[in-house]
Amino acid sequence: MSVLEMKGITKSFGSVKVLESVDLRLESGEVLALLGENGAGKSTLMKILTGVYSADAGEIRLDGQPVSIHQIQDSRALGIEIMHQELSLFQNLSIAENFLIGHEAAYRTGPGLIDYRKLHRDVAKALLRVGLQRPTSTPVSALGVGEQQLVEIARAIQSKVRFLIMDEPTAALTEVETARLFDLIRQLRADGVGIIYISHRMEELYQIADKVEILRDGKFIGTRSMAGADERELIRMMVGRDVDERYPRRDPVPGEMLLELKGLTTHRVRNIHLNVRAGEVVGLGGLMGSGRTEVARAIAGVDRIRGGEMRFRGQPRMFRSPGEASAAGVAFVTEDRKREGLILSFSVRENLALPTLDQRKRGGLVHRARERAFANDMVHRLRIKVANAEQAVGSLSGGNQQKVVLGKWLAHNPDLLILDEPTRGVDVGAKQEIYQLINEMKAEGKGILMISSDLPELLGMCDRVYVMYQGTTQGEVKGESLNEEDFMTLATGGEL
Amino acid sequence: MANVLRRYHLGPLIGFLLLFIILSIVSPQFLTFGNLRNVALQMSVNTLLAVGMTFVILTSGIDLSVGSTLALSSAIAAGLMVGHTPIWLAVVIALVVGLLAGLLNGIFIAYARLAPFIVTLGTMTLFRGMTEIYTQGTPIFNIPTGFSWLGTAQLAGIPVPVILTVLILVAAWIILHRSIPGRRIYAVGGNEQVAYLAGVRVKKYLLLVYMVSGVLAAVAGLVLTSRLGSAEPTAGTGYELDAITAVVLGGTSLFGGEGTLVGTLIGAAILGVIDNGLNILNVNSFWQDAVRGAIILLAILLDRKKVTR
Amino acid sequence: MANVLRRYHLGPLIGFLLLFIILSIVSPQFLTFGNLRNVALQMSVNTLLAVGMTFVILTSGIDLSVGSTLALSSAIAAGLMVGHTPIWLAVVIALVVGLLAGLLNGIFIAYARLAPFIVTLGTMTLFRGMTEIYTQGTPIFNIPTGFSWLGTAQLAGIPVPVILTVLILVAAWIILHRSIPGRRIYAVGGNEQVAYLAGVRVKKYLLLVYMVSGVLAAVAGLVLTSRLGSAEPTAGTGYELDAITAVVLGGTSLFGGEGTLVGTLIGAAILGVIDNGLNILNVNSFWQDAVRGAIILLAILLDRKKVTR
Amino acid sequence: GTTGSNGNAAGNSTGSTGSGKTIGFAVSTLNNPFFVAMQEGVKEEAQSKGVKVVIMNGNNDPSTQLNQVQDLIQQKVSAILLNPTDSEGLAQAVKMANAANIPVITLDRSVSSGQVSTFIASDSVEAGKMAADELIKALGGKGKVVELQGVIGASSERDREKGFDDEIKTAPGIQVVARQSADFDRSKALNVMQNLLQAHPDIQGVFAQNDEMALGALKAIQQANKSGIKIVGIDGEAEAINDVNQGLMYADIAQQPKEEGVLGVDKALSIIDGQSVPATVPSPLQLVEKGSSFKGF
Ligand SMILES: Nc1ncnc2c1ncn2[C@@H]1O[C@H](COP(=O)(O)OP(=O)(O)OP(=O)(O)O)[C@@H](O)[C@H]1O
Ligand SMILES: Nc1ncnc2c1ncn2[C@@H]1O[C@H](COP(=O)(O)OP(=O)(O)OP(=O)(O)O)[C@@H](O)[C@H]1O
Ligand SMILES: [Mg+2]
Ligand SMILES: [Mg+2]
Repeated sequence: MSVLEMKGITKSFGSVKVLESVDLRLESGEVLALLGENGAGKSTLMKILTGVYSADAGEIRLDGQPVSIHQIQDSRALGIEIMHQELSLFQNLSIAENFLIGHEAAYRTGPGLIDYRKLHRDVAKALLRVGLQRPTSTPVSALGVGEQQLVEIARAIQSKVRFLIMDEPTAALTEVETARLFDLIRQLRADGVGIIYISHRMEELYQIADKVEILRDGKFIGTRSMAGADERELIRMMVGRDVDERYPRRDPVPGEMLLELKGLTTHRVRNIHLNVRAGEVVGLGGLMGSGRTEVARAIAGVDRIRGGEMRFRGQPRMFRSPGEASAAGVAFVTEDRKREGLILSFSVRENLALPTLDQRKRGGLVHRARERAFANDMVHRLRIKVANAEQAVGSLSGGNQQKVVLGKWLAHNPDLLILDEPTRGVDVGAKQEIYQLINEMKAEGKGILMISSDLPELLGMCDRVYVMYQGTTQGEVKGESLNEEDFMTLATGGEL
Repeated sequence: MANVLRRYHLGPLIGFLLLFIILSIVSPQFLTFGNLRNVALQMSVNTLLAVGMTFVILTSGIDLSVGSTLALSSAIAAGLMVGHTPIWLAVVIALVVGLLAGLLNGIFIAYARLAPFIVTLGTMTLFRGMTEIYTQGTPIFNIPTGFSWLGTAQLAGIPVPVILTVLILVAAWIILHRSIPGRRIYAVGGNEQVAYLAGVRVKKYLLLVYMVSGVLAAVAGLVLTSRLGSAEPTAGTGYELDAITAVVLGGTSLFGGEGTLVGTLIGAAILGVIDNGLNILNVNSFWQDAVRGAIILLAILLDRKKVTR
Repeated sequence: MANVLRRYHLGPLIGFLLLFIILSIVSPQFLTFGNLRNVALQMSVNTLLAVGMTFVILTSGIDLSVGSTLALSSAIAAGLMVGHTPIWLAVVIALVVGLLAGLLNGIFIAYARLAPFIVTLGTMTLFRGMTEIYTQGTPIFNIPTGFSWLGTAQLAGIPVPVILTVLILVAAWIILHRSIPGRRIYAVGGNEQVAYLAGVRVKKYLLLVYMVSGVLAAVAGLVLTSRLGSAEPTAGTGYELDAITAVVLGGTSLFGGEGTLVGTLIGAAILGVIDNGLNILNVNSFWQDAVRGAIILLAILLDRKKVTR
Repeated sequence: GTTGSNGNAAGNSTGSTGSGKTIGFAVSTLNNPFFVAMQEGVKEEAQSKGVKVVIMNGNNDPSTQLNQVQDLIQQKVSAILLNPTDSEGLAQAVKMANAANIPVITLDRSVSSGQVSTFIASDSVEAGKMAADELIKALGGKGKVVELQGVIGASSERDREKGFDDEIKTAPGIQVVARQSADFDRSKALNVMQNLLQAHPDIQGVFAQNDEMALGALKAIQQANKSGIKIVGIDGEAEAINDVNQGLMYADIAQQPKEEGVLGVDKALSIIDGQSVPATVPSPLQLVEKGSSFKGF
């Protein structure tokens, strides 16, 4: 039975104070949820706990004794493991080698050589625990985002860990994997591991957390026992105001047929049937790896269509590049913001302006004043938490980065908006704002195709949902059957 | 803070100013109009190459073939002029040769998706070989005197190559820092995948930057040929390294997406001033390389900032 | 499929085999034991440099200073031997010089966080200058004959430099592909930030790869000096480009994290065979560069795959 | 150190008036012992005559050298000793010096236009011719030879090749079986020669366009355990002279670079003093064969 405590932690980046005298207390065998808006300082606090950053002030105690954690090796020596919010896998290495780096001691043989046999055996076991069926020598670059998330989970729990920090582990996971993860967490808790769990999905906290600690603007707001905590109160503590109605779905006013896929086939998906009308929000769901992203990529001209038919506004059309799709009025908000959504060396303004440069030109030149005004407006509209629009996008918190990705496509004012995991890592307040935006677009008569692994969100926001199973559309849930049971039946290969 | 430093190129600028001040103090000849005009003139060829190189490096590419492109295009121009082709036509043909050289690089890199380093290393050797074949290893001289205007005339006391370089710098600056294609070039360099998904025609821009680099190499070749009054088969050997050095000294990242033309100009100026200074101070030849290397290391230490790479 | 191609280096290998077969057909002298032994011997210096360069490039770095390090360390060794220092001691001192040269690069790159390209460009010039000062621009000859064993002797018909190169290749292969430090080098090259978060001491490994490169440059210098029987102040000029070419031809990405030593060996072999073939076919000197450039371009076209860069 | 004192020296003398005149020496490269020796001659003679000399190394690049001559003109030196990197490219530099009324003396190689006060050199075409004569003599007018070329396009490469090729044709029994470039570089010559020995195991003679390559070729021949192959080089490097005397090389066509440097300073002082000098001052080539007492540089 041990207690890990952080006391009076303060941290600034340059002149920006990110944490101000924050406390935290974690006991063995409990799950502590850390709740806060995007940019509240959750990840920063965890990085301080694990020695990635050093605090400007404050101390860390283990069982009452001050400990010094100044580098990653220090926290690891104390048995503290972390799964970072941003995927931290080596794309150039295999799954097994990703397990090796950072845990070499266990696989050392002879003078610094690697015991590959033991490594692959252990890794195979760990993958089994999280339910990932992939050979251990698979290069990570060949894995989908969700699968990578599973690899990270498996990696974090493999070693003898006393305290485990999970920074948004479920952001890219669907129900099935999330349920399996929660089983794992319960098992670890029973084994006496203390767990800090960060997530923006409120309902998860009720399922898994014992206690919750709330941060706002880098300040400690309070802790509550999860049992019996009032969701409205938690949200108010977190955002400082009331946030109503979780899923503010509006009734659709379906208009013109925008998009029709008839038997669409690419190298990863086959025989896709779906359609989207103006003025409705259509969902695309399914388990991880069922091919949802691939369908979106095919529509948006990223992947080549190999068979079947696609009609856009009634005309047969296939886009040969994202540029062509965007010119025709299709916007594609990608799921992996680091790899596909943001140029990290660009400022927030430059990222926001990228797909719509042609809308603000003077001659061939960028109309700078209009671009600035546009960027400020977008920052304001999406409540992106930045000092100003010139800030480098790489220094934003995860959720705020996601808003920038969304913002750059909203500006495009498309007829058809494809959203792949648009609220991944976004806090409740901001989610509401995104939902409002979706509804506004819907009211303006746009068609929206939304992919989400957050099932309540998908069912709550969409007028109807296509469900995918193993690379094809298995069926559609709408009206009466727009519920979890029917969805899961289709998603696992059953028929309605 | 780091941002301010970067925005105003304080790192490279401090290095340059320090060098400048030291030279002004230790050598009475350094800070004279005539000498500074010389430095500017001598910098012009490298600056022209470095401007093109900046475009390329911003896309995370590299162009090792500029020295050979320079030699090939100017040899052809000189050969034509000696063969009584009108000067203007020979100049245009040289520019077209530069453009085609860049196009070849660009096709390999943008469409065949091959690594810029190795592609341009191959074309560097290929173009050099073509120059050797064309010239049969002999310099081409007796170029019509009319052509010497470009390299040797002055307007209002300023050498024509310097004026030309400044004009090209300004045009390139507007394109890179103020125009839409410029922004897209930065985007391609920042993250090709993201740029592509945002509708940027990545291949087109990759092609473009190598063509810019090729044309500017031809311009540099014409200036050099006009200054020398002859075209040498070995002209431009090793110039690619000087151009890259100027770009990187100016703070542009070899990994693309970050850097400015002002930085490149400062980088080229540092190199120009080092060479001029070593000469007018009459530093022992055996010591020059060591001193030059040490100054480059000092200059980048002054510009110490988070990984440029 | 692409994976298989990459795993077994089919791209570069096909290029190499094609060259090999063509040369065997067009030249009766090519496919003789004596000639192949020559090719292996002549490849050894570049292969040694390319092995070190592979370590560096895997971390997404580059080492332009190897040619100068080679010259400096061998000039010092030769100078000492001529001054009656025991051969073994001179050899050890040369290796230490190489190590220190690498250490200097490594400190600038790992600790001062400066861009490898520009750092090693600076030290390339610096070390060359130091060599010029040390030798006063004149070759050092009359090296004790005992030292010639390293470069000219044969064991069982195989030249000692070839045996040495093979031994070093095997050792380097074990380190890179089978050992923990090797995997960490790949990790650093794949993503420095992630490596850091995983607890890899990034700086230590950056330092390490430049030291490996420096020491191997010294080994290459000793081999060259022993073969020539003299140390030249200009030795190794331009060798960095050959070494980088071998590495990149072998499929290693200049962006780090991807590549293998077997690829590097194939790359070095392609270069070695090109030079040998051009000589024994007595290709006209004016045409050699053009042919060499074209072959490099063809070789990479054969290895066409998704952006190596 | 050396750098500092040089800096001060240059800083103290403005213009070229007073007792100590300043002359400029623009040397094509110092990467080659030949030009290092020429520099030695210039330095030593200048010191003994009490003049200051500013030395600039053109690194074999015409435009670098053009820049350096401009810098010398800028410094208003009293005379310029120019060892041009290239005959055509540096004509422009000479014209600029002419315009600034600074006399130019060319060393070892001249320029194709512009006014040169005097040209001090040994003739590269002649050197090639002499090398050919030596090989013809060595082989008795019959046999296979190879030619190792310098940097393709360099003027010394062209001139030496021209002299050699024209002369070797006079011996119909001699066949030049290969011409390959080794860039004037010793280690390249070693490799190239090894390759050529594979292709032509029966060659009897080697003409190397400079001594560095001759020495590299010698190593290749020794390491192939061949004997009796006659090597002729050009330059007069001490190491090569030594090898000639030991019978390892057949002959060397020696130039006298140090002498050229000395002559250059002397003629420059004459011109500054208003004396007239001949348009060309020969620096004789020296044929070095076994047993000669000639000392190289
Ligand atoms: N390296 C950095 N440099 C500058 N500012 C930073 C840096 N890292 C984080 N910040 C800033 O610190 C604040 C807190 O960021 P942090 O990542 O801790 O938020 P978070 O609570 O984890 O948010 P999210 O829920 O979006 O992940 C943000 O305003 C962010 O912009
Ligand atoms: N580069 C790749 N190489 C091999 N397989 C891949 C690659 N990218 C994706 N896949 C596989 O293609 C299938 C569908 O892709 P993807 O995982 O993106 O679908 P998804 O339904 O959008 O799931 P996710 O929740 O991961 O976004 C998955 O099995 C995935 O592992
Ligand atoms: Mg976070
Ligand atoms: Mg997906």
